[in-house]
Amino acid sequence: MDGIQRTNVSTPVIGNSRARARLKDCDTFPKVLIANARDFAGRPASREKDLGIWQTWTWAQVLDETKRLAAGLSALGATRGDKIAIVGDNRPRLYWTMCAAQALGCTPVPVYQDAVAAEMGFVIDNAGARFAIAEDQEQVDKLLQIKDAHPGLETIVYEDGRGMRHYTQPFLLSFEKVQEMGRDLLARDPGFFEREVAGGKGSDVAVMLYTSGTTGQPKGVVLSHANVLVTALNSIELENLTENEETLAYLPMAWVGDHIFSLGQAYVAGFCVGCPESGATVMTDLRELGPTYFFAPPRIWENILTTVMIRMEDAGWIKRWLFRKFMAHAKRIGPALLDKKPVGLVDRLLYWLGDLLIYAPLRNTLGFSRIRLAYTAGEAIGPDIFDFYRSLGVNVKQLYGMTEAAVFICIQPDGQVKPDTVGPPAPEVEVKIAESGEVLFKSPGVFLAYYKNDKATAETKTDDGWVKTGDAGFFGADGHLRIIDRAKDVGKLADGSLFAPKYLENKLKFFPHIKEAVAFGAGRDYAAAFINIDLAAVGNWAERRGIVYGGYAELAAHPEVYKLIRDCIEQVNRDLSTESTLTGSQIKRFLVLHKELDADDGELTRTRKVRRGFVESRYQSLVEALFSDARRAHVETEVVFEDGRKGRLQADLAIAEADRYPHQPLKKAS
Amino acid sequence: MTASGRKIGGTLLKVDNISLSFGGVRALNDVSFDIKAHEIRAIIGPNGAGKSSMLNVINGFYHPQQGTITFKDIARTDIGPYDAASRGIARTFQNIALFRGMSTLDNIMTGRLLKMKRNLFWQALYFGPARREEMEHRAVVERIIDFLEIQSIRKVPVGRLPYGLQKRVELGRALAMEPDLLLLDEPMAGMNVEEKEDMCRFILDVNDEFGTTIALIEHDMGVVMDISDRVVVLDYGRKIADGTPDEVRGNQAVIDAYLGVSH
Amino acid sequence: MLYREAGQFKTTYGDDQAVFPIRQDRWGMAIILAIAYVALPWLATDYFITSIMIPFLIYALAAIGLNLLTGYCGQVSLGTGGFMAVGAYAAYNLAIRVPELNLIVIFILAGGAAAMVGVVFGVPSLRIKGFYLAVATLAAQFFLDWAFARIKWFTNYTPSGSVAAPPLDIFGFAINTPDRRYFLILAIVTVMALAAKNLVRGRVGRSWMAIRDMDIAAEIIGIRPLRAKLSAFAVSSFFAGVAGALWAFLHLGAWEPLAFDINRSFLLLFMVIIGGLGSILGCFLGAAFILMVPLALNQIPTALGMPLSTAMISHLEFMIFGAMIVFFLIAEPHGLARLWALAKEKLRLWPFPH
Amino acid sequence: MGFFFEVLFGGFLAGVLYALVALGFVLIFKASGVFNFAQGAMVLFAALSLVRLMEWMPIPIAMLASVAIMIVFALVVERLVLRPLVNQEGIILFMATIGVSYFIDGFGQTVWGSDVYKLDVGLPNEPVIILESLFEGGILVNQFDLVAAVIAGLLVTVLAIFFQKTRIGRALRAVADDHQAAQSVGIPLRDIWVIVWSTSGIVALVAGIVWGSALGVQFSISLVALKALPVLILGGFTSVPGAIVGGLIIGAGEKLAEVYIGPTFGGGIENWFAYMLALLFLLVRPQGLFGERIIERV
Repeated sequence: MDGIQRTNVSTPVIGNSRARARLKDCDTFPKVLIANARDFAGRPASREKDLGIWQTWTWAQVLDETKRLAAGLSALGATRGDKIAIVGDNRPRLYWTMCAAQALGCTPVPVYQDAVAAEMGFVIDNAGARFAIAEDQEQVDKLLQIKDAHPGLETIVYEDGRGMRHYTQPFLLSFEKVQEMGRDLLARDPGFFEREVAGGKGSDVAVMLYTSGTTGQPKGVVLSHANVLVTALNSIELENLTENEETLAYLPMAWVGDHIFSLGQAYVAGFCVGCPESGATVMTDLRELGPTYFFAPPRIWENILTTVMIRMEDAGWIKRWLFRKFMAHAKRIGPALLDKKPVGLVDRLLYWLGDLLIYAPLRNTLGFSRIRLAYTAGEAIGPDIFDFYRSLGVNVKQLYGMTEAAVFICIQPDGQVKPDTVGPPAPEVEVKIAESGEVLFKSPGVFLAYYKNDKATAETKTDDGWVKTGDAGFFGADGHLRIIDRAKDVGKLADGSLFAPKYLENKLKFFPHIKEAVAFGAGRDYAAAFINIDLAAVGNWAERRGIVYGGYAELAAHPEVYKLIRDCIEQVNRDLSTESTLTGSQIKRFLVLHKELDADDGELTRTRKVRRGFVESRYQSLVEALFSDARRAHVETEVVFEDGRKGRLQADLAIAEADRYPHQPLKKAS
Repeated sequence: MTASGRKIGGTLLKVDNISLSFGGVRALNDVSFDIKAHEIRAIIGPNGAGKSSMLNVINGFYHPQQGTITFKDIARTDIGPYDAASRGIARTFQNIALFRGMSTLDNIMTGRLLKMKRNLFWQALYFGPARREEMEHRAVVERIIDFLEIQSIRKVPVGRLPYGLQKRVELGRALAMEPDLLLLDEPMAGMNVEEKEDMCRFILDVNDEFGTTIALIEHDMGVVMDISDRVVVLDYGRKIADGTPDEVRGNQAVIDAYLGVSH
Repeated sequence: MLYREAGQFKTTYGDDQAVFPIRQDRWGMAIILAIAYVALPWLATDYFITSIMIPFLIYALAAIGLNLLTGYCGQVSLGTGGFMAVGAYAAYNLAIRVPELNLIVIFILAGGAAAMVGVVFGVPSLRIKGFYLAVATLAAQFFLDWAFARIKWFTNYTPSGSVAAPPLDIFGFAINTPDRRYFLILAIVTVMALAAKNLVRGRVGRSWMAIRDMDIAAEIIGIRPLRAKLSAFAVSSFFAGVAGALWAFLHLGAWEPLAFDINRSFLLLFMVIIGGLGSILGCFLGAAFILMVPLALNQIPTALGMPLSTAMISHLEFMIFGAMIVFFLIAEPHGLARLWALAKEKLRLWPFPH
Repeated sequence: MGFFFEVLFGGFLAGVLYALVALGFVLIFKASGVFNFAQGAMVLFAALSLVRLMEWMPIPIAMLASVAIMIVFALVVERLVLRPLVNQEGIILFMATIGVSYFIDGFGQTVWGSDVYKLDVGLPNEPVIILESLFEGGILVNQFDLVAAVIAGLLVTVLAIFFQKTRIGRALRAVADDHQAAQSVGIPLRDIWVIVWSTSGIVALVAGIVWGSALGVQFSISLVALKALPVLILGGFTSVPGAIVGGLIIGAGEKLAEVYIGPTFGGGIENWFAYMLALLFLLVRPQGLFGERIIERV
């Protein structure tokens, strides 16, 4: 292994290149808007569920609204280079504001709408925003709180006038008022908008998106029109997205994904973006709108699946039986059908029947009937969850991206979708893996800089144009990138091969019987793990087998449970054996902990993430035993009971060994 | 907590020497007071003081034996509910009086009936004028639904709604009439603290945003003192006090009435 | 299960308040209409057309009339048969006395005559409610029965009291075959059912329902009970009148007052209760049900080789109708239409239970 | 003059028959708030039962058996109709009794047959001339009518005593005033319903005997009994004396109208005259002659 794996991709254009031809003279989004108003004048551009129906604006109307808004902002004094903060939920008018700002050569700075006043203050201050466009009274109140401390913020415009009657501050204006001012300006100077737009060019700053760093203050990622435009064009061509798509914009506008999906791609492809009535009605609105293109992070996919399971529990036995039988069939056949692989006639017929009775109605009730393309990204998704949607016929795919890349780094192409990869590099993206295992990329979407933070920019962008993602990953034989962990958490075994504890733990945690896992191995000869069983799942399993147990500790120590866990671990090992990079980190020895890791004892964070260092020192004796020949280990720890009393807990734990497998590269396409 | 931007106007409604009796029972005895435009006027008093009867007289349900009601400068002794409604008086009831077989939307749409003009023929034809009219009024009703934050129950039959929401729908129906005077008969009866707070907010918002004059009966003294501009106190069908919440609070007759001093 | 509503979102209030806002329902309706207008006349026998489809459609029309009054406005009426008779005799008199009148005009005027009579008998509804009113409408029934039997002018002094419709034509097109009669009736019923639906979803319908649900609150929002109730009586009787004219002219051909006696009124009430109070669809379901019972009593035992006597069938009919009324009032006061609505709700949520 | 009184008398006596049916309505309405449209059908059913049972057994036993049948009928109605519909609106119960009415019409004729049966329980049926001293030629009446009047009078007296003097009777009156109050006194509502439906079943039997003897037992009894409805409107739904007085007024009114006004209209106006009379009366005094005033509160 040479340590560096590089994949250069200049993917042939799969979809039609109509968009590229159509927009060949457009290098900024306001220019794209003008082209859309010409090409798609009567087609829907924005929707919003409001006052009981989906209020709809065509591209021509959006251009008109944007013109007046831009002129209005200009009348208020906005000029080239100004920053305009945008604060609120997904609303058509706020999206228009972005383009209006861009038309004037200003930079829109969307701010997370749930940020508290202080966080908002930091962004406004850092960006030096002179204007803020706020959704409603709630956001205005927050802005007013910080206004005195940030006198650079001169004007606040509110979109929804409800409750604003008694706000008499002169610097507060309604959206309508601004547009009215714009109309007056346009009446005097009809060519104003076009002239302003013509002054923009592709290298201008299009947007600033603040990323919440894990450490320190957020950093403003500066993206140019070219960044967003080119990645958007490439991606819509790859996925063949056209003006016929319908999407629902419900993720924060300040997040790069929403910016690319709901603005970048929507403008370039000319499709329609719907905004839900409110955060609480997203699921109903989703069902009504029935998007053809949809994004959700794994958390949401999982929530929807859980809801499905819970609702099915209440169904009558016929429905439950049908659901069970057909879902089992779908699991076997569905993904293959979606990938257009050959499937037997009987299976096809059964799937068709299942589609009639279960899959299609299910997709319908969830609002997925029309989905052609869906993405999941951000973190690993459980294979069960992923498979569930694919077997239903929902074409959900993995995506790897980040703000600094204007999203797209890797995309799974149709027909090559799997739960544990993020796919090969996206069009025009180059990816390489550094010696340390860190993933680096080069692409047309590479950001210009972190705003007012040259140090961070220099740390992230190498001199020869590569960007460090901070993630560790490797390419499988199939050419797909697999992300294993944050780069800083990845270690090496004594023999120098890669050891990614989080990757192992995630793989283990996808088994329903395993609630928590802690893997050790950095600097050791082999990998080993603590396992926490899931009491509900294992308890159920034990009951069905007639295994009697007195409590958690007794169940955890049961030899049958050890066998069960060993099976899980060996399966993970078999998986790992197919990956040349990770085959060395197969788990050799493990034990099942006698107690659940608990935030009260400091073993987990409050968000239920394992505090590795703490666990390692607390269970020092057990870790040592894992890396010795001992068959058993003794442990004694102090615990806090629910009533706050402290006590000591001791146990004798068995240490088991799992089989490891020789490296066996996966054969292509099976 | 009178909102700052609100201007109290001239007299909107004046009742003079109203007396009402059922059989031999005197419900109201020579009661006079006035309601000024844009104010929130509370009518309070112990049980059986004649508060509801007063509202029923104002909106034409009961016909007083004596006295006049002057609304928008026109004095009448005896009006019917239809006249009251068409001249701009709307009300809600102590015991919710919604149309239980209809959805929230339809209930509020009924508030627009007086403003809808198309006759049977056009209605039966539907397409054309009747449909246009229907859509116009739907748009108005949707603003009220939005205002009262009841979007999610738009198509739910009101019979299935919890009590607090039903009260809100009833308020919505009254608002749909775009009344000049809104009579609220115990708008917060039977509500929990949170629902009361919501309702208070809506009442103040209505008064504030639409400038609607409100006369309300309420038992919760805290609420009355908080939101009303002026309070009239009835006891045994007679007016015993009239003034700002502070004036009324200190009035000996009122204290006696509420403590149940015998007459 | 068959519903695919995702993506059927509404961008205008017009779409949102359409009669069939769901695409699948529109398809279903289109299929039903295609069967009624194309397949049936083409495939069905004359017996099926004349003995089943024609009475079914006319019953449904009369039931819509009664349902507007009872189901939507809450005023129980036992006089529908009488109002049908008004329509029938008005049409007869117009046809023989003003022969140049177009048949459609005759039907409309017949409905108008019934509407006027309906308004007269609706006047008591201002003072009385519920079963008091029901008894008052019985008065209408008996009075009208009597009037058409005894006032000879109405029957053009025919000695037997039985009258026959003159030969019918529309715009020179003779209505003389079962299919032609069927088409005429079908067209009228389609138009009038749509008109009824339009009425009940608009201002008028809401004022009726407001009166039905709570008359006091209705008054408060400015509904005048007099107008609302009388308009319900008028419209209801108009429908009944047209149905009566159709029944006489196109179904019976020749008839006597007994054709519109109190039993007809009861049958219509049963249709409305079993079909569903406050539902236009229910009128069709109820009419179909009431027609099907005697047919089934006739056919099934015969098919099983033990035919029933006519008297027996009639008695069994009484028992079944009576039992069904009680059953529906207890189990599902909103009738077959509600059962369909519940089933539809299930289908829309399928595979979830709620 | 004598003719007038003959007509009047005839009317009164028909009125007594109406009153007998109306009495059954009033009983049930008072105790359960149910407007029992099936009362007419019950009259037919009771009469049919009796007349067919008399073919098998002596009259007294047949009568007892018929009483038993009416009690069973009351039990069934309570269990299958009233109990499931408790707390429903009056109009729903009214429509339910229309269903009951249809059912027993069909059931009675299925079980007992649908011919016209002659009922003879030994009531005298000779014409007599009374009040000869007052009018020249006296007034020709039927003995049978007189007997019927006596029976009706007796029945009313018995019922009056039953309501006033017995514990159950008082309970029934309590129920009529206030269901909740009655229940708190400790009287099971269901028992009361059974009792009151049984009682009106027996009243129906008596009415059936009288009517059947006069007209023969046949289906039309069920329809003629609808005449009791205007009687109720006139007399008030809750008043026993009202039922009697109303019956007399209606009976006399329609006979007089038929004789004196009828011919101008082609006759047969007695079919609707009673209704019209009641309707006009309704407009003036909706609660009836003896009914309690309905007060609507907001």
